[in-house]
Amino acid sequence: MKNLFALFGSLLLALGIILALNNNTLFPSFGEADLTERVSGEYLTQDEIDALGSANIVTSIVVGYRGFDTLGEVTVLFISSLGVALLLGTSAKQKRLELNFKPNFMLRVGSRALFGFILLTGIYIILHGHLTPGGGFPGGVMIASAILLLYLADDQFRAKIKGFKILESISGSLYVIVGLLGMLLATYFLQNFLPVGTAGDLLSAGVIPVIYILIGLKVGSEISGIIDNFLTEEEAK
Amino acid sequence: MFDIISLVIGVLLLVIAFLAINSKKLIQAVLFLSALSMLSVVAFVMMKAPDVAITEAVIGSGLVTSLFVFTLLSVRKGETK
Amino acid sequence: MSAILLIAVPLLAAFLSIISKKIAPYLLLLVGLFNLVLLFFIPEGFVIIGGFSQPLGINLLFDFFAKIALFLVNALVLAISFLNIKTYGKYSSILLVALAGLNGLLLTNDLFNLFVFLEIAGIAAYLISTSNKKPTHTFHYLVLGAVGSSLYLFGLIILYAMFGSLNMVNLIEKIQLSGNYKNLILPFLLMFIGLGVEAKLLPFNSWVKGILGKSNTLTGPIFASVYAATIGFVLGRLINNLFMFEGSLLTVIIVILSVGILIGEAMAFASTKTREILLYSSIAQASIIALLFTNGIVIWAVYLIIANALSKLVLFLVINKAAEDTGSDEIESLQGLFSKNMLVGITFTLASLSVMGLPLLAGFVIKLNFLTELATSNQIVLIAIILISTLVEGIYFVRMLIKLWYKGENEVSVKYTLSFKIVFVVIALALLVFGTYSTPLDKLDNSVDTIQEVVNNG
Amino acid sequence: MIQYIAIILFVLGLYGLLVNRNSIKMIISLNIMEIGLNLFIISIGFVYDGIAPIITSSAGSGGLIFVDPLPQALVLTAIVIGVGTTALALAIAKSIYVKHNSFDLNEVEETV
Repeated sequence: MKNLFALFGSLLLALGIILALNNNTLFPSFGEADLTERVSGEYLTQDEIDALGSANIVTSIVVGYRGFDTLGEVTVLFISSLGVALLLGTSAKQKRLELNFKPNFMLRVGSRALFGFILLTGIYIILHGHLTPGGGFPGGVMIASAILLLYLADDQFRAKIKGFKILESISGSLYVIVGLLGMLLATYFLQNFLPVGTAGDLLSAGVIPVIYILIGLKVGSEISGIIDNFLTEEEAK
Repeated sequence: MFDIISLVIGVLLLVIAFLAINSKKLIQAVLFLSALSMLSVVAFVMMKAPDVAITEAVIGSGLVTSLFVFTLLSVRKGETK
Repeated sequence: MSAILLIAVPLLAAFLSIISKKIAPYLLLLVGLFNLVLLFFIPEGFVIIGGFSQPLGINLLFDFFAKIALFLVNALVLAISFLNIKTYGKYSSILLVALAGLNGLLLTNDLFNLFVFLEIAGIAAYLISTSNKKPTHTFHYLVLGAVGSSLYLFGLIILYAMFGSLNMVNLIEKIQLSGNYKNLILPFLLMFIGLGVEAKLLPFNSWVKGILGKSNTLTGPIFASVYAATIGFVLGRLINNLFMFEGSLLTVIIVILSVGILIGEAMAFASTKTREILLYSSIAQASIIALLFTNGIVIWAVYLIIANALSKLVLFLVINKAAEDTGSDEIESLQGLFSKNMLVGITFTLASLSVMGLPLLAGFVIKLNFLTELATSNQIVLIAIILISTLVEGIYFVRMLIKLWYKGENEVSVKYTLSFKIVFVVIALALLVFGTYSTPLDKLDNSVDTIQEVVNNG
Repeated sequence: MIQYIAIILFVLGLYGLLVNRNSIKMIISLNIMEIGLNLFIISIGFVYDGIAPIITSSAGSGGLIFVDPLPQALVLTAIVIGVGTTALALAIAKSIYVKHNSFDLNEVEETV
């Protein structure tokens, strides 16, 4: 009864929001957004595309115009992986979580083979982030999921977490340092200081691919760390 | 055409969301969440957002689901002991 | 020197600090000191990031308002981390990220960037609260925080759909041109409620009891003074420049805030635990601050934030240290706490009297001034509410102080180290000095300008 | 259409938070809320007949209608932040389980 009441109330809230948005004269109705009245209209002009040199406009916004957000986003992942390690990895002695099934030989070898392919796909997605959909975040998670595959296929496997920590730390620091370099070599924090090239080439968009590679490495190592923390447990006493 | 597909996907989204919230077993709820995320990927593709679709497919329905499952797995083991 | 370093340097230090756990605490102190020194050398104005002009890219706004706030927050974080460096060393990396997030919140001029920093500061806060060792309360806090930031994001997206910009200054110009306030009620309400979670305002502040009621010498001061002050400043900036509540929305907000004040004071009055008294009092104070901002009394709200942050720092440190040593925070079991620690007792008394607003202390000057400003704008009801709350505050604080000063049957022995005492004395002196000699405060009054003026001056 | 569905999804997430006291279910509700919000953000940038904001030919962007790229960038950020929150919430839920041997917050609060 209480649940039904809550459901009814929530749906009423949704109705209220929808009605408020419908009566809102300034709110564009679905599918009729006018880009010329928004900032994004300017992102799509030829001058701006040439200035950044990235064929994927979403990438040029994520890493270029709103690169500072992305730095914050990386920080969110960083701190949550830090927190997961703090909460789940309290004691020094950690062992693998036992799986309910015993992986056989074929599974082990097959997953090793697949590991390479997934890793390559991840790297491809990161490198082509400024040309095609994708980029550092999905690419980094793909790399991490390749490592996850190894974890699932082999119940003895444990990645070298210390190495991940160092990789995470270095790539994160390099991101900030790239930003500071922009301040030194150009004028502003995170400003592009490399030649831009023409939009559409692999070697274009200046500093954007560099940042995406750093993000990919950082996200990959952070997510791997989180996965490791979830798949290990304290040594039974 | 767009409207018909969006109607079908929309209804499916709502039904699955409702099932995910109200299902009794936790593992079922997690799987419904994964399906919901996958359906939202279709919606993202329809609304011409390939970047978001890739990210949501990899992160939302892949990584998050596995994290949920791992949490449940580690706990199941404790129950049997 | 650019204000961006205030965010970039703590982040860099945080990324580096995970390699070696031993250097992390020292990095934290170093960065805190660096930020404080740096603040003297930064020129005021807009800080461009990535070389993109005003509405295209993200930029920061370093004005006088932000300067005061940054000084306060960085100094407080430095003091708190200095006091807790031995016991809570493993939280140093998280504190570094929290520092970056808080500085970002105070500096940013972009609504979505504000959301990102809100999440950074929020996640850091959830993690800091795990040092209470009460995971259920942390979980409760996390859920409420996530809902709050989602609501905030919802509101800002509606604003973006309406005006096509996320830049605060640009958005204010466009909103002023549009002129129709009715359209803005929904997004503003969503954003206000969303921020209200962190700001301890009424609908979603149930987390406060769990987190602050079980706090320790790290979480107590961090939440009650650092986070409260930061969110107060952010809320003030948004209320004053962006929201500009009008009509029926204004009435709703004022009623919510007044109810928040009264409930907070009533709960504090009814409680017998020292920490709960303090936390309910800080809920009431947060509502008073938001109320002042909605009435356009910016400068005295800023002073109230500062005075409140300083006195709450002392109060929570004293009580949490005592609670840690004795294992209880009931007033009864802490009876006679100050009979051995005269110095601590005097500073505690001064801080709590300043919160109440007694003459000779900073709290009095502030309260007197904002009450006169409210009187000039004929807000009789609000004056009555604040006076009632002052009265209730007076009763429960005096009741608590008497118990804490007079010896009970049980011997209470709590040792405060020298570093604690130094911080206490400095803050108590500051409260006394600004209470008796308030001319510099009046002078500053004129130099705090809002974004409004930046917009108008182009 | 999808816009309304997105708002209802967001509210369904809130409903889930209200009626569920199981920590895992609450995290699932949070995720449903996030998905709804993300769909809403993308939907405000959609333009009928628009194409994805990626320049494929060397001719550039002249004469083509694109959908709004900015909301897409915002959603990318929001998704990653959501994962961070979810991972942390799951870790906290697990530590609640380790401490109290239950995911149900009602049971946990009784035993405290």
